[in-house]
Amino acid sequence: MIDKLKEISKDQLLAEVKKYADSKAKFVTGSCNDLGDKLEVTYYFNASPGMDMSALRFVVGKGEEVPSMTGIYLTAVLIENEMKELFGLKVKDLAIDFGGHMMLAQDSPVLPMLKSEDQKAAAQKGGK
Amino acid sequence: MAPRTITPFGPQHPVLPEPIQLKLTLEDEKVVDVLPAIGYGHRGIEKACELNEYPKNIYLCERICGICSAIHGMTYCDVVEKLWPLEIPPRAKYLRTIWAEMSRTHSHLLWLGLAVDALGFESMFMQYWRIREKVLDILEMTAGHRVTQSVAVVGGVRRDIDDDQKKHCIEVLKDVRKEAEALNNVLVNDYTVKARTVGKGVLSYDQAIALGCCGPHLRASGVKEDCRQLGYWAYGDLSFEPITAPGGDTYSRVAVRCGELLQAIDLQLEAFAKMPEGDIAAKPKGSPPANEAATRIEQPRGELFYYAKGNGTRNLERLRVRTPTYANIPSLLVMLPGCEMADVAIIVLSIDPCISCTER
Amino acid sequence: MSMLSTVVSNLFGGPATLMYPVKPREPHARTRGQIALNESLCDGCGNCARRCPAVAIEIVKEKKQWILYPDRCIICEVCADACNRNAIEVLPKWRTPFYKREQIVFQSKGGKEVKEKAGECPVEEV
Amino acid sequence: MGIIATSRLKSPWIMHFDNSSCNGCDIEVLASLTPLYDIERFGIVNMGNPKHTDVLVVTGPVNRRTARVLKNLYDQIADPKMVIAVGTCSISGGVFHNCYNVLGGVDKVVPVDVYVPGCAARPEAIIDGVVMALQKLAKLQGVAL
Repeated sequence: MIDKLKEISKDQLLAEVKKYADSKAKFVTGSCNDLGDKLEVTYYFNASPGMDMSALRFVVGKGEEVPSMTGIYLTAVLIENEMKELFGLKVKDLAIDFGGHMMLAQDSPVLPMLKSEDQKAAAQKGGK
Repeated sequence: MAPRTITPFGPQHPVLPEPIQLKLTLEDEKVVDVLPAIGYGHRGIEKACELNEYPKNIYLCERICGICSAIHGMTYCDVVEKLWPLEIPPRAKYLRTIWAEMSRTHSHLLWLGLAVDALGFESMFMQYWRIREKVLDILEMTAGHRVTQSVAVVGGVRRDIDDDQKKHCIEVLKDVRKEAEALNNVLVNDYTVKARTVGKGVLSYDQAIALGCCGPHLRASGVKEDCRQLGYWAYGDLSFEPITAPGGDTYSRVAVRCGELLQAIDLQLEAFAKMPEGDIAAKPKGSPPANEAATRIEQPRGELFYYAKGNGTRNLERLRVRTPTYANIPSLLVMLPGCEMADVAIIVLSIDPCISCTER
Repeated sequence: MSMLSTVVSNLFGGPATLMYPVKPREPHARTRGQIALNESLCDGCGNCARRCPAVAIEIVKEKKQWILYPDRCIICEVCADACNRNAIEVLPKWRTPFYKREQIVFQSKGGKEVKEKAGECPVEEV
Repeated sequence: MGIIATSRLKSPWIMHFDNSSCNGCDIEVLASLTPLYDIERFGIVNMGNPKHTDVLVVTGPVNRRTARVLKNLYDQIADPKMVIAVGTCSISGGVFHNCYNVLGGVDKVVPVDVYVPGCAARPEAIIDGVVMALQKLAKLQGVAL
């Protein structure tokens, strides 16, 4: 259970993020999950000063483009590059684009964070 | 316009023991642009955490960072406990707090030493590291190792601190506090230190929030924000108040860490006095259920964020780690342009970078 | 000037340095230095090998061998906690460096056999 | 040549390179320079320049990006050189054995002379490791240590 989680669609993302930016909230981080044929992206914000955290979540298909929030929060540049590199999330209009080699070297595995077939099978078996 | 040159800073640099590269665009001696190139420490721990069974991950997470390894291990246990949720015994809460603050003490001593070394004040560096060895010694006595403590386990802690050890710890901590206070006084009042740090790498209150900074770096810009205010583990019972400084420059960051160093020792002494008797670990039932949880813990460098998702098996579906330096690196993009080349080292150090944390 | 008190106390406080090779320091009782097997207690159940996060322990059931890879062991003490028969001892002395990566073979309920002495220098005399 | 070979053994200059370790061993390498262990009393000096170095101290597992950097640094060091792998993960990858970006131990990229085990390796063990490297060098060059 994540507290104060708001599920949105990817088109609403920039408008919702703008609201946080206007209320002077702090960007905490983002995380990405592989749901099989879809990716689940969650962004966390903190109402500063204070320790009140809330989250935005949207689900996109693997080929879909996602708007970048780096125009509003520059600090999201690292996490968006990372998601692009490790999960293959298609983020467009990044403020600083490392071109897929921020974390990974030239000969590293491609999109390493996606789940392998063995992993999916093990999760299915254990879930029953 | 003066001709521009691009100078690399790192990945192997005498000031930073860790590999990070900054591509600095210089106009004569002035920095006009900076581009961090990271990834030299990327290992792929998040993926390995999905492949391992969940109790093994404690030891992997502890090795995300060797300086605050105890806190990484305990935070991992904390987030996995939230999946059930599982309540840990009160004594375990206090022991976790004590080890966390001990890590903070040695980490701040380490940072202060490195910072004065970057300023060229080598005798002070030796002084700070001399006291730090005493803290490492009590860590070894209580937890079993100087660096990787390995004290956390899902449900509590693995080792107890008995009365003899407690007495010895209190003695050493009081001694360390006295010596550290004397050194801090020298450091914050020194003429040369002031000349090198005041007004360098300024980050205002609004900028610090907009860039999502955390930890002492954020508090040095006057923002009163500390994860320990959430009252996790035993912090709710201790008299804790975040330390802030208004300046937002490198000098404020030194001052905040000097204050936090003494505060961490006070918190340990208080926790030792209030520590209840009882069990040190609760036993988790079965595997982590299909649930998700996020936790935030204050690390020496700032806020540590863990997100975990379970799926009912002994493996986790996903573990996400965001470390404080990950949040603090973007602030370099604002602090470095405009400064002199010679100040780059101390400004980079002032965010207390921990690269192995950042890249996992 | 404010450093003076620290300087004076250091002058008269005696050296902080440990004369290491001459005078090694006393290890604490709880220090995790290296692990060793008490062969007479081990029954080869494999609890330790299953829980080891670094895959440093291998058990060969047929030969009743318990193999430790000292180049992988991270001395986390999980194996010692997992053992039901307290067959794994944690010694406070750290493991000495070696020239060659070797495995150490313990014979469960039998004698100990070390494949090659780890500390020996492999360079031939010129 | 005798005097140069002997002096090299009496005062070896080391360089420390961090591959992608957890910092634990790096801090212990640094800690061995500070008052409690003080390796400078053996004439060991920590250098930042590979061209001045006799002994390369490597910590951490080799990952796909630092492999090239490490090879580069190794090639720049003048002969005779010694490489010490400090810490379990620099010997074999240790706890990072199933991480996708980790190649494994240092010996996959450059030849290693002495392995210092431990996670993190203790400063005493690091001192022992340097001494063992010098013993090997002395034997190779046929001079007394």
